[in-house]
Amino acid sequence: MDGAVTTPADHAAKGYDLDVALAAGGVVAAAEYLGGIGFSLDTMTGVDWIAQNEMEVVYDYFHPASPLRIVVRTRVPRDNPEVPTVSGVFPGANWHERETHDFFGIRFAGHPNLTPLLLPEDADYHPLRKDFVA
Amino acid sequence: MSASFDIGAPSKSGETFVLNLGPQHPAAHGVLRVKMTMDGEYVMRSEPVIGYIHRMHEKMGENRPLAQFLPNTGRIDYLSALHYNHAFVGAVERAARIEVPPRAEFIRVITSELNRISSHLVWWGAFLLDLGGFTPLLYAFDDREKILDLLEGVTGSRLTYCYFRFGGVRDDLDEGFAGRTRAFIAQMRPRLKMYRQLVTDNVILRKRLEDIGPISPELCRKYGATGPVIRGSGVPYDVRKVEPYSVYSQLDFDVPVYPEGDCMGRYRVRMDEIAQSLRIIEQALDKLPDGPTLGKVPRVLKLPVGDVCYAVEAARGRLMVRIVSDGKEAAYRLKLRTPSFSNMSLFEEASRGMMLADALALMGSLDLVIPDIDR
Amino acid sequence: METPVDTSQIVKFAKLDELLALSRANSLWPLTFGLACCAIEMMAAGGPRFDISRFGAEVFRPSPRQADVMIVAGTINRKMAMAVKTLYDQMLEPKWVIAMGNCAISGGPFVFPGQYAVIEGVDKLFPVDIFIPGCPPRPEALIEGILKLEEKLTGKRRWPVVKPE
Amino acid sequence: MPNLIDDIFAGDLIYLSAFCLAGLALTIGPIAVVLLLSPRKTRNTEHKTGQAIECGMEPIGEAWIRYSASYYLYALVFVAFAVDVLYLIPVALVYNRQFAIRDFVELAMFVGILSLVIVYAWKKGVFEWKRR
Repeated sequence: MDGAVTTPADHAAKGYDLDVALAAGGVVAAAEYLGGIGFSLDTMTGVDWIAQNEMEVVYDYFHPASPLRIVVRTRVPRDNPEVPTVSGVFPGANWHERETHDFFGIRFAGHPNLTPLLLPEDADYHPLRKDFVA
Repeated sequence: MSASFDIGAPSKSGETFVLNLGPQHPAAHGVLRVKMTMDGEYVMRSEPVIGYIHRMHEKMGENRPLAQFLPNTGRIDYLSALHYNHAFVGAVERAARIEVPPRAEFIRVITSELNRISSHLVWWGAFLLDLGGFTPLLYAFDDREKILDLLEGVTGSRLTYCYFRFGGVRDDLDEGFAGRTRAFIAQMRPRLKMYRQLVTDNVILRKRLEDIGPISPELCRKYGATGPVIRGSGVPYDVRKVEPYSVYSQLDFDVPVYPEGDCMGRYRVRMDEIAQSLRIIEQALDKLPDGPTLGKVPRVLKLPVGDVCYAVEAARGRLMVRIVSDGKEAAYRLKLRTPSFSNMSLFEEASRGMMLADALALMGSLDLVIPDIDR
Repeated sequence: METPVDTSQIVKFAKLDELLALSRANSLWPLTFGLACCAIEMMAAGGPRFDISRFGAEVFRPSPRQADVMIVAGTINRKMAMAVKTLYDQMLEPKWVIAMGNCAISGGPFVFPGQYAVIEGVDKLFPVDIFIPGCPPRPEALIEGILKLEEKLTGKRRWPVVKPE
Repeated sequence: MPNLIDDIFAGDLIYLSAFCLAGLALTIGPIAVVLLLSPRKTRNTEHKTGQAIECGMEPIGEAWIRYSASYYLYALVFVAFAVDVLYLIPVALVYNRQFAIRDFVELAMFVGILSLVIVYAWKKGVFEWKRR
């Protein structure tokens, strides 16, 4: 794939086999490619790197027939976190993205219904940010 | 979910109304709310609303040392708590490279499989309660109490276990444990045969479950559903076989798979899994080596910088714990990939156009534990 | 001469309130309100081994209209608080509340500085009659809670209190 | 002589009014008992006692809508059997005085004819809940 830094990892030490870091734009292409060869979206994790003023979104993929585990990660600036949605390729990502939006405030462009999932409907706070005060 | 999935206009004779299968509902197995747009008896569109029991497990993972998060793992999915202990402990051991003595690994497998049986028994009782049969719940809880006595003798609690430690398990098994477990297995097998005759072969159950709520392998892959849901649709995906962890590679057991993909397929997968777990426990008891049950663990545990994942086959499916660490005592970010979250996310698309009673049978066959969804 | 008949065994004179309290105490119908882990212990209490029906409380009514006691078994979080208050109001008088488990008493293990979702205790929403500590409390503790509620109603305890020596 | 008719008439009148009063007492009685014995004070906080029960949530939308016809047909089948039971109650009083076999046959015919309702409803597809 274009513009992606792939570093193989040892499954016994890290739990996944391939670690792909790419720009936010390439996330949908990666999802389509992996979806095409039978991968399934495991989960999406948001990480708030407040020191580097960046937000990271990590996509985990597993394959129902092979032990191969692929991780795709992308970083976006912290003050305007915007990542295109993959819920077109994996409808399961719909809930994952809503939850990541709940906790970190990362907007997912093109998401059909980006309302709070786990927090109350009128919640405007993002609790898992490092600078969150209750 | 975008409304493009509507199945045609409502029938001419009646308007649609919104039914609240709300947080407090016997078939919701907890506080799950599903807003169902109904046309008479048929579900036009169902929209699950979750978050009513969100308990901030991931936030708690970040503000306390790793060892203090162990009690939380028993309270995320309290029916198969030991699997969550196993996932969290496994992730930390994988990151900090802690050696686990073989005896502890076998004890982990034995207690986890006992926990899987007790979780399937609760599912079986509650599922048939949804379908209208009350008596199986009493049989299931009768058997489950026997398992709880076994596990309580070893772990000390009945439900929210906190038995695994980094590098092994808290206590060794007492000498009577193996005998009591074998007696339980000997007593459980004829019970399973009785359940099959009384319930599985019951024609009413067949009519209620066969080709109701079909879930295709493609739908499972799109939503990331795993566990008995994907094995009920013909895909033999079991983390114990595909990504072997602990000592499951030394034990031989087969993974029950049924191709139909309907509620009956998922029902049969779980009933066969109880039999398989009994086999696993027997083999693990035979191969139980002697030796210590707790490896060497540094006094103050700090994980190396970077992230680590560890996947486990919980009773409801693939459970993965991802710990991102920045070298301090507490985890920088702790992500719990819980099986019920993905299993439930396909309910919206799978329950279109079904009758309300069948939609509830489908929800029961997904075996949901709501704090497992909300975390 | 036939033996004198001790009428106190046959006929029992009591004020109407006591009679009502006795009948209510022996048929406390709980509302199925399982939230989290304590719900499984509540189901185990209804199961064959601990058998809450010995105290007339095994009929779990899903509808608030037909329930007498609301056993809050689990964690109340901020999104659920309004639903809990609505359900409590929809129950008919006389009604009681049992807060089962540490989460219902004080938020339990989910109380930490900076927590944003858990209501710390049901008594912040409405008055509670019986508190059952434990995480989760054993089914015997729930049965002791039901007996405590009966004692609160009738003033008499009909089961010997077990004194740990 | 003439007041003899009045006596019979007065007797019937007493009988009739006693019967009506008993009916009245059976309806008003429980309501009065409940009002007398139910506790006065309440610990409600939201004052939503009268609201329709929707599992703890606010009911969404109106309930007064045009339902599909199959609910109505289902109710009709129930009404048919309710009337059937209504007629069986007096039969229970006089059953098996002398002619046991005859009573049984009559009863079986009565119930048999009325259970044709199920056969008819089955054929018309009431139990399939098809979306009309």
